[in-house]
Amino acid sequence: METPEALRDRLLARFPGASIELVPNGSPSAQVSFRIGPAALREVACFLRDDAELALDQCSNVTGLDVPDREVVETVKESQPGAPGGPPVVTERKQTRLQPGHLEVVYHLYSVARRQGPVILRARTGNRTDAVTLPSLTPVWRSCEFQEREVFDLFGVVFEGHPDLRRILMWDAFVGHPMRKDYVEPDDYEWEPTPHGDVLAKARRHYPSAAAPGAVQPSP
Amino acid sequence: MTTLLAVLALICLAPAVAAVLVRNLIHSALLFVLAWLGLAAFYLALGAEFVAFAQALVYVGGVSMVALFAVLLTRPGRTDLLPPPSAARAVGGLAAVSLVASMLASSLFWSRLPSMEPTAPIPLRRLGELLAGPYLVAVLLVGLILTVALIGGLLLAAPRRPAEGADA
Amino acid sequence: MMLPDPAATGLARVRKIEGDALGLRTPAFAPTEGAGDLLEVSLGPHHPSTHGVFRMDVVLDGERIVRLKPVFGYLHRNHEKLGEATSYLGSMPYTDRLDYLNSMTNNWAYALAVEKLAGIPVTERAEYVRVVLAELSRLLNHTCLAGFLMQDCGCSGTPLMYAFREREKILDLFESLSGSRMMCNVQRFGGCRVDPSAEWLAATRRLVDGYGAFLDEFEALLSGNEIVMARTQGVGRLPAALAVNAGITGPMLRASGVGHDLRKVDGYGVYPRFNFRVPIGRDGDVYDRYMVRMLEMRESIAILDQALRDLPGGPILDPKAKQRGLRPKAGEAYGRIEGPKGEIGFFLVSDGTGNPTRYRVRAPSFVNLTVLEDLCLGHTVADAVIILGSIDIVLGEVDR
Amino acid sequence: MILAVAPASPADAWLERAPLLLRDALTGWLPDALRPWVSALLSIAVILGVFGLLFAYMTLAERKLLGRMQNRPGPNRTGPFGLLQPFADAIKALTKEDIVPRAADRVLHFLAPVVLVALSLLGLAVIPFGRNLVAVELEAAVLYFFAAGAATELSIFMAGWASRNKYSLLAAMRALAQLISYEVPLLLSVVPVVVVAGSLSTTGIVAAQGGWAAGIWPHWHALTPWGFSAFAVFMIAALAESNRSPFDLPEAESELIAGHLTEYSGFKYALFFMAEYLGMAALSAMAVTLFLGGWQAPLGLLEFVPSYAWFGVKLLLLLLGFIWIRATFPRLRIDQLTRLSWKFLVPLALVNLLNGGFWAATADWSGPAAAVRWLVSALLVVVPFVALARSLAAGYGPRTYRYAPS
Amino acid sequence: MLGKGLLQGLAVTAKNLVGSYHDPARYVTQEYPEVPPKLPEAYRNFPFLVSETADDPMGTLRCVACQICEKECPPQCIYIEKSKDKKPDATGKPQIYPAVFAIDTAVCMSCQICVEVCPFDAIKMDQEFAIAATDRFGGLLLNREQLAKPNAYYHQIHPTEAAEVDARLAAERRAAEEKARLAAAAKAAPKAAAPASAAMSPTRTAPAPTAAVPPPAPPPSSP
Repeated sequence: METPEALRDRLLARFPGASIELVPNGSPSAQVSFRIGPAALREVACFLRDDAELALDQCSNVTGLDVPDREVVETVKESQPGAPGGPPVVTERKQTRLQPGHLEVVYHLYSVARRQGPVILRARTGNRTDAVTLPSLTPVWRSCEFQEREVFDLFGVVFEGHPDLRRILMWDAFVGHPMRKDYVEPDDYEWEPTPHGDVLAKARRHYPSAAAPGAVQPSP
Repeated sequence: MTTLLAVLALICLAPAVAAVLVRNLIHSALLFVLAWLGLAAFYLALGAEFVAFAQALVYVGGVSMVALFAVLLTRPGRTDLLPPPSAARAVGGLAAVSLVASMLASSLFWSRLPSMEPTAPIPLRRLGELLAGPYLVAVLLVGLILTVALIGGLLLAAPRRPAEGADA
Repeated sequence: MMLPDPAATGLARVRKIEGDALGLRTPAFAPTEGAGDLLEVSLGPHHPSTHGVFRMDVVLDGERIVRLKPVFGYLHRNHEKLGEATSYLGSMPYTDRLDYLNSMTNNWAYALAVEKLAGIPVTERAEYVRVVLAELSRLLNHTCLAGFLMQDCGCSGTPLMYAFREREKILDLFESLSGSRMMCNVQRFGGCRVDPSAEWLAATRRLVDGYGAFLDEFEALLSGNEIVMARTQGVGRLPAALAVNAGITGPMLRASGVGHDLRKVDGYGVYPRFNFRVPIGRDGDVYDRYMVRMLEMRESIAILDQALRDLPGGPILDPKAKQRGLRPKAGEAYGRIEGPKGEIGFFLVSDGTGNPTRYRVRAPSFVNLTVLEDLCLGHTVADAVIILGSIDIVLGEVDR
Repeated sequence: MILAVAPASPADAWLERAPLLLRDALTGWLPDALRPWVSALLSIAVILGVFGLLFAYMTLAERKLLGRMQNRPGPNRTGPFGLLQPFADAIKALTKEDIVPRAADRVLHFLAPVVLVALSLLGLAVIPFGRNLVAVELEAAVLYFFAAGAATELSIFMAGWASRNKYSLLAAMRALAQLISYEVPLLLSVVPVVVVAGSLSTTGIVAAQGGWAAGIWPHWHALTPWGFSAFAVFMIAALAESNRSPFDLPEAESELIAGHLTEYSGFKYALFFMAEYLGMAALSAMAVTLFLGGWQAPLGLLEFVPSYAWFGVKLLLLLLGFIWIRATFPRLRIDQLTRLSWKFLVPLALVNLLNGGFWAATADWSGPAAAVRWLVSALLVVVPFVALARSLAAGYGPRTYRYAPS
Repeated sequence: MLGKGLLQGLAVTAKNLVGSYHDPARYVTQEYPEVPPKLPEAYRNFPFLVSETADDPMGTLRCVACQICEKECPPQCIYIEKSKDKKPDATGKPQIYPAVFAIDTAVCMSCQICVEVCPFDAIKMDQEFAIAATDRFGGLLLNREQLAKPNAYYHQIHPTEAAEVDARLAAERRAAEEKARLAAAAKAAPKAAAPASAAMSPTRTAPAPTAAVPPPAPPPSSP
């Protein structure tokens, strides 16, 4: 199997317009992935599947990732004009910048025919609120049908071109996407009040009987 | 003996009349079955065991099924059949009465009534030889008619869903 | 003896998916004109033959299925969010609850993924013990499947009881090793938590020696049985191209004629040291899936023989290997093994803290269900039940 | 074994005449006019008692044998070895609430199980349990038996229709299709027996099977080639008629729901259950009468054993066969089931009709001619069987599997 | 020939029917209440706290409320509150003890992670599986008193494992005393050099304030 860099250059040669970049992987597994712009995603996927040398005919795994907004603290160097004729005074100022988060979908592709892989594709959505559509790869690999529905159900990524995009694990009337980092559990969610710690506090609010004498009172 | 036959006659007539009057079609089909059983009882009373059991086997076993299936499959699903206008009912009633009267008259006056006493029952083996001997042609004819009816039924049912192939 | 080939009956409905280059959608079946009323039936979620809380919304045209939508999620515990809220070691007992028939292979897949993520070496003895435990779990799973499948075909419990009689022996082995029959929680990062004793290995040797006889008796009862052949041959045929494209893995893929077995393809653990064969089918119908699993069990017995014969000494777990406070460097890894139901994989993304930021389980039952509708279209309800049985799903893994 | 001086003929051995002596003792003091009525009532009571108990302990035997075949004990908690289990089940059935759906047609809903049980009991009237132990001596007894049996479809239709539930009506239709499909081979397989025995009365047929060729080979119909084929067809059809194992489609879990019995609970459900077992026992009793020589002893030497004992042994063996088959075979699909009847059993029974006719025509062949007679009869069975089997099982068979190139 | 497979099947069930009467391998039912199940030694169910002696369980609990198990327990079903005062443990060293130690057996899945991570062998897995309670909240929440069981009981249910643990603890205790004695000797030596006018007479095992016994390095995994 050719090295990731060689594959990226081949892809760039093949699809000049598309934005294809390598994403390094810090862990010893060294499974490098390719971030591909949503526009050319389906063409690149079809190419990877039909290319004789790669023959990636099995999309084994489709995963959703939620990268939330992040406070990035940067030290900004500013130079004010110092004393006249003297060197400018360089001051460092900490500035917090909000890096907007995004939703990401990771495809692990393998070749059953040539027994090689994985080639990992990543696609990012615009942001986490309104621009959350990505092209669906179900027409290319049918194995993505249920897995993309699960990413839609738990993360909220809308797959354009999916034959049957509905919630798959949650019931249809469910509101929200539970796997997002900022998902807040509904408060009156029916659960088993175990009498200790914060669960006990929550239990007291909703199940006064749970704080009955039988339950253990945390010592004062 | 005659009291027995009178009772059996009632057993035949009562369900038949009820079958006509009752509103639910399925109930009337089932009441017919009772009427046929009454007929079988008649044959038994007259000592013709073979005919009685044949009647029970064929009619209660087979024909009742055909009647019920027919009722189920053809009924457009409306159970509340509107009573026909009174004029039509009168004409219908008149026709029925005249038909029954004419049949009764012919059998009572013109042909000699057989004696009421049951004749010695024909032994079964003799009955078999009769059927296989002189009446063989009649038996084969009846068989032929039934087969034709069977195939006709199949052809009628088949075209509606040719694509079904060898469906049950 | 069988319905004529469903496609040839003129009942055709092509479910259009635009842009489908390969046209891999098998022609589904449209209700014929004048088909009379279609009967909407939902089988499950507590239907006796759906292997757990699983529902199939079926539209029947007379006897024939023209649409089948699987509905599940009744057992969804959001296993992956739990993974993010628990430490790496803490997630290990949760993996027992994924495919609750094979906790050994679930643990191994998770351990393999973490070892790949953090680059932890595995001791030699542990690799062999993992192979022994995984193959025992494969025997257990395929035996159970054969029992459940024949129960769906209508045998009143006999094959199921024979299967469970053998399963009990394997569960006793797991219990005497790990302390629990089904929730074993045995694998650790770099080895196993417990070291099998000599009498445990002797007991395993006895089980393996006796297993061939059980398989022969089971096959004598069922494989040659004309009614079983009539009910399962030609039912739920899965073409090889669709199988690969739909990401089907495990015995279901091999029954369609594709010889893809991760033990040979990836060669993880010490599998390359054993010689065993990978049985493949020809038609990819329910009978092939049943027979491929029976043959696979015989191969597992061969592997167990070799693994038990040359099980090395040495430590089962490197004492210095970090379990509790494991903090792998930031990065991601996807590790997968050949579980009894197919490729079970874990995709872990770590940001250097004690908890993974993303803990994704690639469950074989979940992906294998993608083609359930394609297999069932044109068949009767009784066939759909058997086809579902032959896919071998466990709802703990499907719903996570 | 000290055997009192062998009685002149087995007929008047003390044990043999015991039931008749008992009857005469009970009805002896009655005025003559009443005697036939009371003895009729007595025989009804005996039949109900014997077959009622047989039903009770058949359910227990089924669960115990099924258990033992599956390496488990079966019920053994109620009474010693579970012997009180049937009564426990009866009490449970009686105390269970009997729910009748509101929209149900109450009359038919109640009538269906009653009719079914009545009909399956009617058939037992003509079965000769012992040398002269037959409740009703009829000349056309076989026809009577099947006339009574034919009406069971009616009650299944009533059950399906009266429940006012779309699925149970659908399931009733399938059950009817199965019953009607298997009524034909059932009757056809009986005709050669009547042709050979030359009479429709059950006692006549059992008498025709008396005697032993060369002292050891009884003249039972099942031991002749055509008789064995007819017996096999009869038993397969009997399995289907009483909804037993490979054909228990109506109660299959993989079906939509519990067939036409969905809306039944409590005692009515138990009645259906009882009717199934009585139907099975009646058909087995008729099979014993027609093919296994009724109450005839298998060997001349064994004549000292009373005739009704032989009948009981044969009946039990057949019923255990039913259970054995239930423990082993999976279920056939509805279309395979009807195809098996119309494309395998009916043709086989028709050819067997010819075979029976040939057997009856050549009754007087002896010596080498008898051997030829047996050979021809055997051929008339084997050849159609192989031909039909090949066409039935076309496209099925064990497969050989290859291994992936590693 | 059609039917050969069916006859083979019948033969198998017949063999099992006959076998179930004489061959124990074909009659596997153990009738539970009458026949007690023989549990393997490694069998584990809910955890219990180990106390050195049976007569004073609260006094001799091995647990030092270090709360490692509370943090590591996947379903978070252990609830510990440290005591304010200290009490001497088996080796005589004053240690904190848990004022409240509750395990919610409704949540616990007996995965024995707590046993694995406990550095003091204070919590082990029990073998008692027939547990019933009438109340879902209080009834299944076992507090300290209900959880504590003597070491003798531990020896009874997990003999080999208990033996290993005791051997290791004894070795550690010996090492601790050895170090304490050495420290005492080292402290006593310079005094011996100086005129022996110090008032303090060395007590038998004076608490060694300086060379405090380093808390034993947490052994990562005990079987």
